[in-house]
Amino acid sequence: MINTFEDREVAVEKRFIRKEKDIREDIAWAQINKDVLKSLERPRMLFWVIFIASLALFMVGVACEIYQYQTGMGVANLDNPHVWGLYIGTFIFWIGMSHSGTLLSAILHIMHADWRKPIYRFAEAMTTFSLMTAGLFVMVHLGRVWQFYYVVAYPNERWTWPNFQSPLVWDATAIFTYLTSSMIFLYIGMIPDLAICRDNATGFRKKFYTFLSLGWMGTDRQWANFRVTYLTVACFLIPLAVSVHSIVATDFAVSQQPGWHISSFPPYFVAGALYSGCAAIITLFIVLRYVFRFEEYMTMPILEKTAKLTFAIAMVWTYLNLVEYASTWYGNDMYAKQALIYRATGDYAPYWWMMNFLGSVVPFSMAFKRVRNNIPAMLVISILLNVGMWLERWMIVSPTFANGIYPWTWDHDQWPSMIQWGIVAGSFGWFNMLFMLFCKIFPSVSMYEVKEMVYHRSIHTRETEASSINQELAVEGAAS
Amino acid sequence: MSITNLLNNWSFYRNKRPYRGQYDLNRQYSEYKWAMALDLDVCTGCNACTTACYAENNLPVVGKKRFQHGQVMHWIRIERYWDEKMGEFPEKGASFLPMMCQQCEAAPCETVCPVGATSHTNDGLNSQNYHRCIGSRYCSANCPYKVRYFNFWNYPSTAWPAPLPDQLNPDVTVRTKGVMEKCSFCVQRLNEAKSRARTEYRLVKDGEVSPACVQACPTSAITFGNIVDPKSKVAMMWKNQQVDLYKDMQEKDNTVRGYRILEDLRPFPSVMYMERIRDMEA
Amino acid sequence: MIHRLLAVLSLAFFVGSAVSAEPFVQGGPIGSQTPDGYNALGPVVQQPIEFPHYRHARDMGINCMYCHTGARRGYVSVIPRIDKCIGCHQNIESVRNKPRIKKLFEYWDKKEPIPWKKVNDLPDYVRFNHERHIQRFYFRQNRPVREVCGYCHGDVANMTVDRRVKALSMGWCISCHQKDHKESDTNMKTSHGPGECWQCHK
Amino acid sequence: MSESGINRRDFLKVLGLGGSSLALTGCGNTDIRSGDELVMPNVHPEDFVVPGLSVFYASTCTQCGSACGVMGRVREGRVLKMEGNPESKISGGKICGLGQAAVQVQYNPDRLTQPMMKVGGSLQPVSWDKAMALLEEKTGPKSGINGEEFAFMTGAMSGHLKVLVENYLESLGSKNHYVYEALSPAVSFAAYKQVYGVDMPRLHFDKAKLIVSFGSDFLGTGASPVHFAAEYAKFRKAPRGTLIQIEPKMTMTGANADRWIPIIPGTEGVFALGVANQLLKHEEFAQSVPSDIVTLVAKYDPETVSSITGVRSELVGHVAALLWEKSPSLVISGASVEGHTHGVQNAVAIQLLNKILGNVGKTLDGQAQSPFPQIAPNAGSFAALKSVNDGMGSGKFKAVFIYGANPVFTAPSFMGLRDNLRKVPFKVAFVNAVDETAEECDLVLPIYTAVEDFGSHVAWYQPEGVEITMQQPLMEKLYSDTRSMGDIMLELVKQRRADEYKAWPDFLSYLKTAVVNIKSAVKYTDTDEHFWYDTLSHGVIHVDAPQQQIGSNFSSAMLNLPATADPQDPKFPFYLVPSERHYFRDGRHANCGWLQESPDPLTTIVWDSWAEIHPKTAESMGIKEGDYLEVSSQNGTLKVKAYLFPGIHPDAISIPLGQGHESLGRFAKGVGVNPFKILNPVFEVNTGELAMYGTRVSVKKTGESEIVVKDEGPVSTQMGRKLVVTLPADVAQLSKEI
Repeated sequence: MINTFEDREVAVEKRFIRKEKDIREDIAWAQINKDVLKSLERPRMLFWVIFIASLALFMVGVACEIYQYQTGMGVANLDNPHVWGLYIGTFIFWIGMSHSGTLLSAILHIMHADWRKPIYRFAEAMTTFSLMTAGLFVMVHLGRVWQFYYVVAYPNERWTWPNFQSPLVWDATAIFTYLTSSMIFLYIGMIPDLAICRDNATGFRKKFYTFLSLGWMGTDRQWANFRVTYLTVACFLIPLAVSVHSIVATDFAVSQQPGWHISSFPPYFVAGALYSGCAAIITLFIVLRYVFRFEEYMTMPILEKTAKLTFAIAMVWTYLNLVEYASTWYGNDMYAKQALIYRATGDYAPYWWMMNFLGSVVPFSMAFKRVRNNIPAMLVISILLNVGMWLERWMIVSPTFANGIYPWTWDHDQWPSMIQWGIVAGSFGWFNMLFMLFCKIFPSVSMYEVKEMVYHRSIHTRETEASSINQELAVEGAAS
Repeated sequence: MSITNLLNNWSFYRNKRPYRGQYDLNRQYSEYKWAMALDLDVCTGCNACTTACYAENNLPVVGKKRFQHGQVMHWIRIERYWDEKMGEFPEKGASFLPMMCQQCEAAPCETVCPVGATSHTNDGLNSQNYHRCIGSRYCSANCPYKVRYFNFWNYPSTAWPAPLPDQLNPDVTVRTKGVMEKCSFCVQRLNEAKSRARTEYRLVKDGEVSPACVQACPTSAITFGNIVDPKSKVAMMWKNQQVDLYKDMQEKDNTVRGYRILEDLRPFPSVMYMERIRDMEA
Repeated sequence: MIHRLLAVLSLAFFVGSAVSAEPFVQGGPIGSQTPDGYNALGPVVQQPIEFPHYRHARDMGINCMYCHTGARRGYVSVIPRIDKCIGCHQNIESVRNKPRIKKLFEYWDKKEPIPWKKVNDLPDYVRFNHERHIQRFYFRQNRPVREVCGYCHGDVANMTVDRRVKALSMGWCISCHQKDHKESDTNMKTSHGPGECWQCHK
Repeated sequence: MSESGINRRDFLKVLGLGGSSLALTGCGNTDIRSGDELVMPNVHPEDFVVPGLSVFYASTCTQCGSACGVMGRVREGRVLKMEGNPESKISGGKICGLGQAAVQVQYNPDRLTQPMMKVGGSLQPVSWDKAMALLEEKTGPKSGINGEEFAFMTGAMSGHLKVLVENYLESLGSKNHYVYEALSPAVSFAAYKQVYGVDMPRLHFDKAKLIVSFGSDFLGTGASPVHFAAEYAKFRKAPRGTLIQIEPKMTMTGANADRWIPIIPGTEGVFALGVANQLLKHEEFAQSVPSDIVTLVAKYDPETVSSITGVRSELVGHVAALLWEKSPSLVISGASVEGHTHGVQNAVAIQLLNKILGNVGKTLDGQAQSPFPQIAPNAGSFAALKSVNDGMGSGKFKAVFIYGANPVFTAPSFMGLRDNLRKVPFKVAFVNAVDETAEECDLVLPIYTAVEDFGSHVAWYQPEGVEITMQQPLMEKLYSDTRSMGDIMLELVKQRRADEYKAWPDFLSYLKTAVVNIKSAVKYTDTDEHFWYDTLSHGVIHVDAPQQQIGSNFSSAMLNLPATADPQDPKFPFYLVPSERHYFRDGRHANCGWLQESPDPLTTIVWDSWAEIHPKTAESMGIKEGDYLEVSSQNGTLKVKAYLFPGIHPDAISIPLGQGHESLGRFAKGVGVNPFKILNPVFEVNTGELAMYGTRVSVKKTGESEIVVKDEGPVSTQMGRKLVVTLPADVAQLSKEI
């Protein structure tokens, strides 16, 4: 029975604490700075383990690439006509990886989903670095990488131009644009935090951050311009993100090969991209949460929200996947149908079924709250999902070559050589290395936005609670 | 203009105007359009054409291991198929199919090359420029016949131990690692013949020039020529077999033997095959 | 068409590089003024015999193709065989004792080929057809031979030892091949050189 | 130009533009340069030699015995490619892959570049003077060697080199010229001789409406494959002839047949008699053969035939019916028929059909009679090898010369030829590359390849008239330390006949004199000089000679075939079919990369040997493709991969010849296995030839397995695609075609 003001305060507090929260509203802003800046200085030991491991892996990839460069593509054990292999598959994988960063930072930003704020920074970084990795694969794949600049449209003495009808040229353009703009987006979003770093840093770090923070003082005018710029770039980025992977899809969709010649490829690829990206975010979320002691900011509710998002996208992907099979089957084109049957029954059958299992069945485990709140489980699941998505890309590329239109040239024995595997592994090393470096050098949690979040949450929730209690009291008053 | 009107125009374009080269959709061949007619009934599968091609076009001998990996470089290959419904023994013999680049009019490889290393020439050939190629291998991925061959290894340094290089044909480049290559209808011979003809104020006469495979073939199963010239043997054979370069479905009576392979994919190949014949009473 | 458009656009963008791509830049590391006023783009080549082109082509007015017999009938414009030189020079007593001629006869007596150095040396994968150019410009359009050869070789008739004075690069070839030329003085029909890879690339 | 071809060589000097840097176009110079490359003018060339333009010289292909006229494309003094010579009636302007490979023989990286002498068990290089001195010492006049102690072993020979060789032997007082060909036509010659009185009749494939070929691979390995291929093309044009192939293992010809009938090896003759039995039922034919044959043939009713040959009985009547319908027809026999103890009888039985059907004189008549017996070809035989082997074994020979043959490789192991050869005190080999035989020799002399040398050839199968094909150098000799076989022979002859031969400084002049003598025979009216250069430039001399008259006498005595298929030996259940690959033959050209990499037409296997086994048999034995099999006869065992091949009789195993070299060069050494080695000592009774197909083998799985390297993919059918379409002959209207 509430009748005094104190009772009312207590009641409000009680209810308020019962609700589980994305983030504690009573963190002091100084505390936020302290926690995040700490990540730039003393991460857990695991950080160094991961970093060294990635570096080693990257070195393996470099060695393989040097060997391949010297000797020729033959060392990858590709053949005629099986001319594309893991390189292209992994290239698509990394492109896809890059999408969810934009999803979180740009799309959710526009939709004012504020739970994204603690985690969008590293997602955006992930975008940038996975795009860099994808770019590397284009180089690795080329037979004469030393001539790659022929793809660029530049005026030259020979009056020659790239072939603007080729999806590969579209690729080069789209990826480069996406890379640059997402880098800009990442940087712009960081400026206020860089200023914080500058204020807390000493020595050469101070110079470094001073240079990067572009004299950010936090004046109202700066904030106003900052908001506008940030929003604009975000809006610019969203169509890019969609276009990039659609174009990668056209690489396959415009060709005649069975299993590629499918008009539903662009949305299919985009969905797959968001899918693998979200899964990757969950993995890195958990890693960072532990390595940099971000338990306060990367909280379970946020993880759960991300998981739900992933689950939704997984369902979209599954649907489009089934659409692809169905259209192939009912389209009843002999070549395509044979290729589909070959995938399900031929040499690549195990990987194909594993792909379908990991991609379409495993995500259902995320339908359960228990699983969503279980960190080890989520770590394993998210990694499994990405394995599935990587397999999907490989299953798009290789079986078509192995069992294409022309029966005489079907594969004799084609299995990726150690060189190919080495370079693929190296790419993961390269990505992790860059990512870990980033988290060490830049604040991987957006401080200023977390502060906003905390502030809004506290004000907002207290107001709602208070008003509801007042209503109750009004009801009671009317009754008496 | 109505929708049907639009669609009609489109289908007209697709039927009558397959994509010809990168520059001009409406180009008609004025002087030359090289084409072949290949009689599968007299092809004995003896591989003379293949060896002739090795000799003429500086094809590397790749060796056993690389052959096993499917990295062989024969620009023209003889395929041997058994009949689908074969009993215990192949009583009707085997079917041999010489397969070389079909020099498609709507070549799937041309549109996808990022650097335009492969493009259509004024003679309707599908040119491959080794020095422009960067080895993205997209053309091979998109070729329905899989007649494009990629240099996976640095053959110039390995495939010709001295003094074998002395045999190499100076008119043909020796391809280095990382470039795509394919049958060229022996363009070096064609260019030489065209030049000779021009000097004499005429066009190349029928039978004046022929690719190495055609010249070697002991049974003369391959006929080569210029189908712009209606009196050339190959043009007459195409006409006689009711095969039209720009039709994808040849509606004709079943007694004529002419057909083009994988026509349904609409690449409009320049090589007409003539069906193998078997005496079913025998 | 789109190619043209983009060509123009990016030329507008990169004027600097476009200019530097112009084959006829003045100066350059090697090369002094040649008699015909061009900048010599190639180095001075030391030949076994300092062959005086000006003497033969300018003073004597000998047609280039009298010695370079391949030019009108093949890809290669042949370096004259030695018996060609001897054929005339054994009858020209006046210069018989000039040092260069002496050298020539030494080679002849030893029946040894003269190790000339190649001056206009295109990449090995390029097939330049002398026949077509000579046939078109010299035999059909009756332009003076020194002009016709000069298109690519410069005014050799004013040189002693030949020297490369033109870029001979792909863009330089194309700059001419893209222009429309009159077929002949009589008819107005124009045409330009072949513009496809396989004409020149082996 | 001056009179002798030696100067021809001078102006063929390799003075191209920059030599081989030009050959490796695209890999050498890749930018615009000045003064880096040399450009050397010819000193005093022919008028028609223009740098940058290729010149074609007519010559003769010596890769196999059919002596096709060819033309070599020469650029800057290097021969680049072989083409057919349109003026040659044999090649008709066409050429096979084996002929193309002549340039690879010429530029072979493993060629022998200088004389070698056995010193302490290994071959050491020596100078020519030393080598010739040794020859002089061992076989010269002072050596006191007599004719009986000397043997000259060559491959099949014809033309004026043969004359020289025989003159040399004569000067030695020796008759021991042993002409050995591992795959010689001796048996068929014998059969034809018996029946028609000629070695080889002229076969008109183009005239026949129906060809029934008993194991004759005339398209691949016949007497004159290129010519036969051309005739086959005519035969397939309207009115389209029908080809029936009856053989144990599908050959290339069988693959092109309208009907292919597998049969137990060696029983083809029985099948033929069975067909004859059916044909003689028609009274038109009844009178065609003597009565004793009729009675003999009567025994062979379809059921008997079927039980012996393993062919379904109705097929006998079927073939007979077709022969009855389609006339004129042509019935021929091939290696798989003749390689048996009763090979000649088989062949005769098959020729009997021609007799019955009255094809003799229609599709089969006499060749032209060569007016020049001394240069007529000697096709060689296995008997020659046997006698020379016995001679060597008994230690009769003090010196043996070997040219154009590789007996150590091709002789079956039971002969022990290698050891016998070692017993000979002085052995000389004239070779292009060191082969198994040369390795055993005391003196190995490097000679010109076919494209460097002069010569004249006469094929033993002549399409029309007699064609003497001239061989001339297509380029300057590649290695200064090699010599012309002709020059060497001339030198050897001069050891004893110096005064007779002093008119001729070298083989060229000798050949020229000899060829010019032919002038009258071809009614050439111009001067000798012109005739000589005409001959060289055309590459062939056509002599229209009278046709040989062919009789046809058959008697039942010629036809005593074994009553049943020879009994199955339980230890060796399989028939071994040592098949002849059309680009390998007896394996002398195995060291050409092009040939190694040119897929076998039927299996598409490269760079290897394999054992063809019928899928049914394989299944019953649990054999899969790529399994290593041990194929063993009484005389040895081969370890070879299995290839499941439907075109073979279930009781037969086929291993191709020509591979399994222990020497000869990098491309051939250690590739595959050599079936010659496991052949049994079974001989053809009439001729004493080795019965190549008479060997029985057993097959055992070793358990090891390896991928078979072939061009064919995992599937061997078209998978529903419209790649090769087959049209029934009655639907097709070839007559309307162009």
